[in-house]
Amino acid sequence: MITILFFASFREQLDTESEQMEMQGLTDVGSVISMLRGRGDVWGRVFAEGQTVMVAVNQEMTEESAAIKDGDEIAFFPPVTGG
Amino acid sequence: MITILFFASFREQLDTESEQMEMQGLTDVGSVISMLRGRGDVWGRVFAEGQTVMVAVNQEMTEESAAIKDGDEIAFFPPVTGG
Amino acid sequence: MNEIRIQAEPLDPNRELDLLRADNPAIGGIVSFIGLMRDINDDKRITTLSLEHYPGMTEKALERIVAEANQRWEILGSRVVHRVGEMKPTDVIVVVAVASAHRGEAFQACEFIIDYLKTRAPFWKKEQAPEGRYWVEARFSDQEAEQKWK
Amino acid sequence: MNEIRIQAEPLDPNRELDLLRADNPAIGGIVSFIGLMRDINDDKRITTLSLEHYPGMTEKALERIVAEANQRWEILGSRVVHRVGEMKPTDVIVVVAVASAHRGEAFQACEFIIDYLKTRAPFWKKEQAPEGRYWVEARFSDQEAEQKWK
Repeated sequence: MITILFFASFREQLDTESEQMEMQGLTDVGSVISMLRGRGDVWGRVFAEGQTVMVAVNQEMTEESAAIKDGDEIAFFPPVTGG
Repeated sequence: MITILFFASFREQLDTESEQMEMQGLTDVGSVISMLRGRGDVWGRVFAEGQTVMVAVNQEMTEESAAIKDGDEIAFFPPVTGG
Repeated sequence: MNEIRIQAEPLDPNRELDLLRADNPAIGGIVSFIGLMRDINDDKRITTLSLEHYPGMTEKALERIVAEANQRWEILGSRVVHRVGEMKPTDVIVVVAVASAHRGEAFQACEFIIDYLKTRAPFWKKEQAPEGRYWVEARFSDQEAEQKWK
Repeated sequence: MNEIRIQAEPLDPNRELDLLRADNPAIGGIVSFIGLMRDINDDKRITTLSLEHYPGMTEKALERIVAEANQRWEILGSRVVHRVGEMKPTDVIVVVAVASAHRGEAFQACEFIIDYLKTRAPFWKKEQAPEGRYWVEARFSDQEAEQKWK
């Protein structure tokens, strides 16, 4: 199982704060993004090619190419705007 | 008449806070320094060639070459150490 | 010595500075940045700001930034406190304060921490204006500010 | 909007920051430098610090520095307050605080003002240590700090 989190405008647009799913076929962050994009509709738009999507695995900022493993917490969010 | 002021270690070493004198022959800051140095003793040491002497004329930092005129306030002091 | 805190309660910068100062008589200088909610942004009048964050990751991101500042500069203490939740114009959003023996290092470390916080700590601002509510866009100038430390 | 003050009374940095902040809801950030009396300098334990200044010239020098900072950067307000007379370790010697809409300018202007104050404003420190009383020597590092703004 992996946990996927969405923050800020992503959370609002997708109307989803978090979800859990089996690893089946997912190997890296990029494969998770493809799976989410494949849901179409608003998911397709948020995760469209060329959109700026930031990702953290287990609360560390990382890249699309990062491998994932069972138990990981994967978070997607737009560029940060604190401070 | 010109007014000459001394601050910090200069004031202490010379045991003088201020003095007033006629312009007679004094034309620029350098001539005032030469005159003070000419007094010898501790004056000679404070204003010795090669000593760092800062000078302000009418409360503006300036150089040895600055001209002076009647009524000016000329202050001598060591490098500043505030803040 | 390096305090990092996220809070929903109003943030009092004076208290943070007092605590940092009380720490150590070897402190020669404290440089601080206080980030305030402005009443106008991009020509819109802002009435309320909502700040969302990613609990857990935020603290980790800030700890990493402060640790890097401590590696780069000789620091005697620091405090990074960020507010979340709803706030009003003139409210304090963030305080970054750095103490050192000599001022140059405190200036560098303080600016480094706030520059990195702006691009690497997971906070998001949503503004309420008469025109509606919208998420604040990331600024290119913040990306540039981060680059100068590379 | 640009306060410059010399005072013999204890200096409260919080009050200065509060006053600067209360000025204007367009302020997005305040950068401040608080200079504190250290208990040790060049390995000597300092018990008392006496600060002498040149009344009249000091204010003029600070006004000129702050005016130059206003020319170089977009500033919404500033406060420069320096204490004179006798003080004890951990006492506040100086506060420089600068407000702006965007943080980069406040950082630059604040550091510029304290760097120039250190080399151009007529203040002199005398320290009391168990070994005796002596005038503080000017630091070469302060000359270098000034150079970076040329």
